This record gives sequence, structure tokens and C-alpha cells, in this order.
Amino acid sequence: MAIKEPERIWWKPYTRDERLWVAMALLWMMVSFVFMPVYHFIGAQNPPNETYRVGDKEKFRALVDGMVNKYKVGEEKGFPIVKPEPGSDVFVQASMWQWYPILELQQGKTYRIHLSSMDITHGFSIQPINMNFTVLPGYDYVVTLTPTTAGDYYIICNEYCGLGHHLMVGKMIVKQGGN
Amino acid sequence: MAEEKEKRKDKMEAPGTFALSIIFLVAFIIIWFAHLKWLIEVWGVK
Amino acid sequence: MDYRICSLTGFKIHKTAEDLVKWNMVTAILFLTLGGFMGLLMALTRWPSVHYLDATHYYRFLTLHGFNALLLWILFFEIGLVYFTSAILLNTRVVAPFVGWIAYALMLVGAMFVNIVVFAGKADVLFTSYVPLKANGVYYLGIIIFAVGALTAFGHFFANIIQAKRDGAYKNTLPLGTFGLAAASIIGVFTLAHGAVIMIPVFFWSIDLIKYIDPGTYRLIFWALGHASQQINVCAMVAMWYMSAAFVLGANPVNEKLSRTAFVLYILFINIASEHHLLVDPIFSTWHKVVNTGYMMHLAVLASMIHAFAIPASMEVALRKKGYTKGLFDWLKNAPWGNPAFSATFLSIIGFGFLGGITGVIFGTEQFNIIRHNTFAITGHFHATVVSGTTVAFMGGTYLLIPYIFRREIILPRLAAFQPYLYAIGVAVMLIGMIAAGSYGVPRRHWDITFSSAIFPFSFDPSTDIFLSIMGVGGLLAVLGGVIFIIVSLGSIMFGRRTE
Amino acid sequence: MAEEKKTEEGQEPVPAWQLFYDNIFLLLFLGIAIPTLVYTVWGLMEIVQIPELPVFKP
Repeated sequence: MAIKEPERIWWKPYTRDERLWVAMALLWMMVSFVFMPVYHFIGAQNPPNETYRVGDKEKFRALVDGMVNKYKVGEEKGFPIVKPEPGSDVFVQASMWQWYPILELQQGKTYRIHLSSMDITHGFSIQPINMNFTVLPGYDYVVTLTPTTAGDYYIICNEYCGLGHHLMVGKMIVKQGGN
Repeated sequence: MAEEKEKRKDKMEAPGTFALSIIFLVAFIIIWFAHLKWLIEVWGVK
Repeated sequence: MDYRICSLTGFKIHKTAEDLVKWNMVTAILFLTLGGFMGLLMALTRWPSVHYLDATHYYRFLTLHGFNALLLWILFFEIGLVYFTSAILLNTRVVAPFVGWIAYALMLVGAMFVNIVVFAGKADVLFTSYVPLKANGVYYLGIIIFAVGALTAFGHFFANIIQAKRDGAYKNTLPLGTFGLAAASIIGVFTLAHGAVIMIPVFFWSIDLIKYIDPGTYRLIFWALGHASQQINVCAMVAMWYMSAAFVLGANPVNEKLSRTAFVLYILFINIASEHHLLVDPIFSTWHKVVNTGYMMHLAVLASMIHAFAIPASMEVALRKKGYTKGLFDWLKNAPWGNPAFSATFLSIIGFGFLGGITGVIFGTEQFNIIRHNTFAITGHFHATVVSGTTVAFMGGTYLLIPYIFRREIILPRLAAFQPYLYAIGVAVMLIGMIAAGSYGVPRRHWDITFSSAIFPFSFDPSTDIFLSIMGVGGLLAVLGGVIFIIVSLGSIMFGRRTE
Repeated sequence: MAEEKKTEEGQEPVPAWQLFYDNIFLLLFLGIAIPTLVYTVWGLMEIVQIPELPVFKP
């Protein structure tokens, strides 16, 4: 019994149902495990792998401002709309409680989106397609993103960042290719 | 002793639990593939 | 030495061991009461049409809900199980009883520090307290004191089993229940040591003695505390399953080798699953993520699947021996469903396996984590493991131990028999609502998902309203079940008829 | 009773795996060493090795 010491030798062979179950469970676990590395080669959606240290936050802020000055195409509610070239480095800054700036991307084109926080931890959550990444202060996370559907998308914060957490909504516009 | 061990090897001690376990595994696989479908529908990321 | 012989089980029970189990268990139930009440407020706030609390109180009480329900209720109960398995099950004594009382006092003091400072509004940092979000120093100090107390208690487990062997209480092999708690204690040492490693510098940072704590390092080491502490629960819960099956049905483990292999897999591999929280973080390479979540972690999942098979199998074998041999499921039909210690155990196995286990493996897969990280689905997942798994199992354990340890009969037996179903079904409904809402992107730890005062208007798919309402209804059912549990358990402990 | 005595004398040797499973303190050591190396130490090494933000063309 589970509440008494077992007999002197309890190392005994498995019964048929035990063998079968362990074999099936192990097999399924192998599938689930092998999926992770294999999908990095065959799949289009994998957690990004590129990170830089941001020793000086002002340096990152300068990159954001430089990009805004160069690619600004409009403004909405006081936030600049930025239309960077496909393939280029795009910088997005998180702070309490906003995502800055608004991005305008082209459908099917790939961008290197740099995410960093100016104060505390934030969660970069693109809705309604529901993709989520962590944004840390002191680190630059490079997400190589290819939006495949057009429309207006919103970036909400999904990591608690103080009382204004629920106000932290940003915007991302994806335009159909060619214009 | 060895004979007893041999006998144990071919026994199906808990067929009911085994059946329940198979149901569990099938549910697991179905839900896993549902998530794979959700994953494929979103944007490209690497 | 002060012993008594239990008239129900024949165990030789050491008085101090019994007292330690009693105090830790009652304290656990009191913290469950507090944590559960906070849970009610959470459900009422995230239920869109009710939206009860304001933002400040929502985050404050969310911090308290996590701390009391996740850490205090479960760890105090587990420390009770430490003494139950390392002394009472072995028919032996607790060595150096004062160590047990010091551990208890430290845990209690730490718990009070944290509760008071959060109530006072000085530490609205949520359970994770990610730096550089800063709380009052007392908060970190409380966690450190609590962790030191819990570490002492887990260390006490090892001292007890050494002494038990010297006393000849067992020859070579620990009983399976004790072995399960040994696994829990090993994981506990790993967990709480990491907790100390990170919380001590953070405490010095909070009182301005250290300038900077790297947020990436904090997350790495915090999750070796935060996630691994849930693996203590897994081991203790599984041990509780085995013990309940043994006490209620007289079930033998179908194969000691199989069950112990599963525990050894937990000991060796389950802690690296802490990586689950870092899958969409910057910093860690794909290899670190794949190896830690996949390579060996899946062996720990295999271990859970082994337990989930072995325990019902042992019940089946025991019931078949009693003559319920017709067909595949005659034994299941004739199981003692009216005994809350049994029904809670069975419901816990189902809830943990079907809801918690499946979602855990899937959300812990690197790629799937992109579409689930920090959504409400994660909240659903860990309520499945910790509430419908561990809490329900420990409720069953409480019903089991009240006659043996407190020597009282359960009051209101009909209500007690009904309680595990109400609670488990309530929790299941609640967390299915959470998972469904989360799969549409609804974030966890969020006061207002309508974003009614945010600068850009965004609203989720309208169906999330329905899922969140389902969550609210389930939450209310669970709270009702929880209230019945508290009335029945504390009532039995205080007013139940004495059994001897 | 007679049978029990036989096993006491060790008629059948205890399998090595069983001895390993019964050695709680070896398990304690491995249970702490493995995750500490694979998760914590490796993770810290990666944190230390992260490069500084490079210069991007304007």
C-alpha cells in the first residue's frame, strides 16, 4: 500500500496495459517535443531569437525619434503614423502607458520590429490576431514580423504595468500591397 | 518467481482505466491539433 | 516519548507530529478562506456585467488572491503533509520538534508581513513583482522570511527520514506516499533556494542599498521560484492521490516501479519547466527554450500520464477485488462516490489531467505560446492545475485526515459528500470560460478589457462577453463550494463528535 | 515466517535501479543539480553574453 513500506524487492516487470500506456504516452510526448525544433525549420511562426542589451535607454529613444522623423506620414490623436520601408529596422517604444509610434506596414512584407521598454515590463499583444511578446526595459527584442492580413490592429499591454495598465493601447495599420 | 513474473507480463490488470486513458490521449491530440490550426492562421514571425 | 495508537488505522502517532499537522492544516484552511474571498472579488470584477472593484483594489486584491490562495493555503497544507508522511506514516517521531515550530512561526510571520503590507496599499505589484516595479521592502522581507520557514520545514523532512531509518521505522524503501513528499521536498529545496537567491538582492534594492536589478535575471530566477513551487504542489497532490486511494479503498499501487519511476522523473526534470514563462521573452536562445521546455520536460509530462494511469488503475484493481468485475466500468459505477475523500481525489485526477495537463503541455510548447502567452487562457490553465487539481485533492485530504488526526467525525455529512462535486464543477466551468476568452486574446491581470477610457478604441470579439460571464457563474459556484468546505472542515475540527 | 527469513538473508540481490530510487539523498543532489545547470546557469550565461545594441543606419 502507498502508506506502508513495500516488499523487499518491488522492482517488477510491467503488465501489458502498463507497457502499452507508457509506450503510447512516450510516443505522443516525442511528437510534441520534436515539433518544437522541427517547426523552426518548416514553420512560419516561431519565437524570435534576436536580443540586444540597451545600456542607455536614451539611445533607443533616439532610434525611435530618428525613425519617426524620417518616415512620418501622418498623425492620429497626437501619435505620429510611421510608414517604414519593407525590410527595414522599425523601433517601437513601450512606456507607462503607451505604445509609440503608430506603425503603417504593408501586407506580405517583412519588418524587423525592435521592442524595448523605457520603464517597467510590458506585454506586446497584437489584437485581434492575438500574438504576444514580452517587452523588458534594458533589452531590445527583435521580432521579424510579416503581417499577412490587412486592416487595423491594436496593441494592448498584457503584463501588469501599474494603474494605467488598461489604458495602454497602441495601433498598427496593415495596408494591402502596392500602395 | 520467474514464472510469476512471466504471468504478470501478459496480464491486463486495469482495462477500464486503460480505456479512460485512451480517451484522454485522444482528447489531448485533438486539442493539440486545434492549436496548430490557430497558430497557422496568424502572421509570420521569427 | 508521547505516542498514541490510532484506533482507525493502527498507526502509532507521535503527539508532536500530530500537533504540527493540525496547526499547519488549520492555518492552511484559514488562508484558503482569505484567498478564496479575494477570488470571489476577482470573479466579480472580471465578469463584464458586474465589474465590481475599482482598478486600484482590483490589482491589490489580485496580489492578495495569488499570495494567499496559491502560496499560503497550499504550502501550509503541504508542510502538514511533510509531518504526516515523514513521521505518522512511518510510525515514528519528529526529530527536534522545536524546528517544526520555528518553521511554522517563520512562515506565519512572513505571511502576515506580506498580507499587511499589501492591504496597506504599499505593494500593488502582483504575485510576480517583476522588477523594476517596486514594492515596500516589507513585502520582500515577508517573502524571504516565509521562504526560509518553508525551507526549514522541507529540511525537517529529510532529518525525519534519516532518524526514522536509524530507529528502524523502515528498512530500505519509503512508503510511496512518503516518497512522493520526498520528491516534493527535493523540489521545495530547489525552489526556495532560488527564491532566496533573488528575493534577498531585491529586498536590498527596495531599500536603496543596491542600485539595479537586471529584469531579465529577475525573471529567470523568479520563475525557478514561481513555477517550480507549483511542482511541489504536483508531487504533494499526486502523493495525496495515492494515499487517499490507499486509505479509502485499501488500494495497492499497481506497480511500485511504475509509480516511483514517475516520481523520479519529476525530481530530475520537472523544474526546468520554469522556462514556460520565458518562451516569448527576449534574451534566451531557441536552444535554451527548446531544451528546457521540451527535451526533458516532456519526460516529466510522461510522469504525470503515468500517475494518471497508475492511480485509477490501483483503484480499479482494488474495486475489482471487491467483486465489481462486470465489463469495463462496473468498478467505476460502484466506487464510493458518496465519500468526499474519494470523490475529491477522482475529480482532482480528472480536472488536473484533462484540463490542466493538456493545456499545460500545449501552452508550454514554444510556438503555441506566441498565441497564448499572458492571455486569460494561461489563468485558466493554472486554475485547472492548482485549483481543480491540487486544491480539490487537498480538500479530499482534509476530509480524509479529520477522523485520523483531529479524531472528529465530519459534521453535515450530506453537505460534505456534495461539496467536492459543486466545487470541482464550478471551477471547471470557470476555467473553461477563462480558456475560451483567452483564446480570443483577452489578457490576464487586466482590469478593463473594454478599454473604455483608452486612447484608441479596441474591443474584443463579442463572444468573449459570454465566456467571461460563464467564468463568473462558475466562479460563484466554486465560491459556494469553497464556503461549504470551510464550514464543514472547520466545523468538524471544532464541533465534530469525538471518535475516541 | 520461514519465507521472510529467507529474504532477510538476501537470496535475491536487490536490483540496482531499486537501490538508486531508494537513495533519497542522491536524488536530492541530482534534483537540484540538473535544473540548476540546465535552467539557471545556462540562462545566466546567455544573459551575460547578450551583445550591446549595434549602430543602425539612419
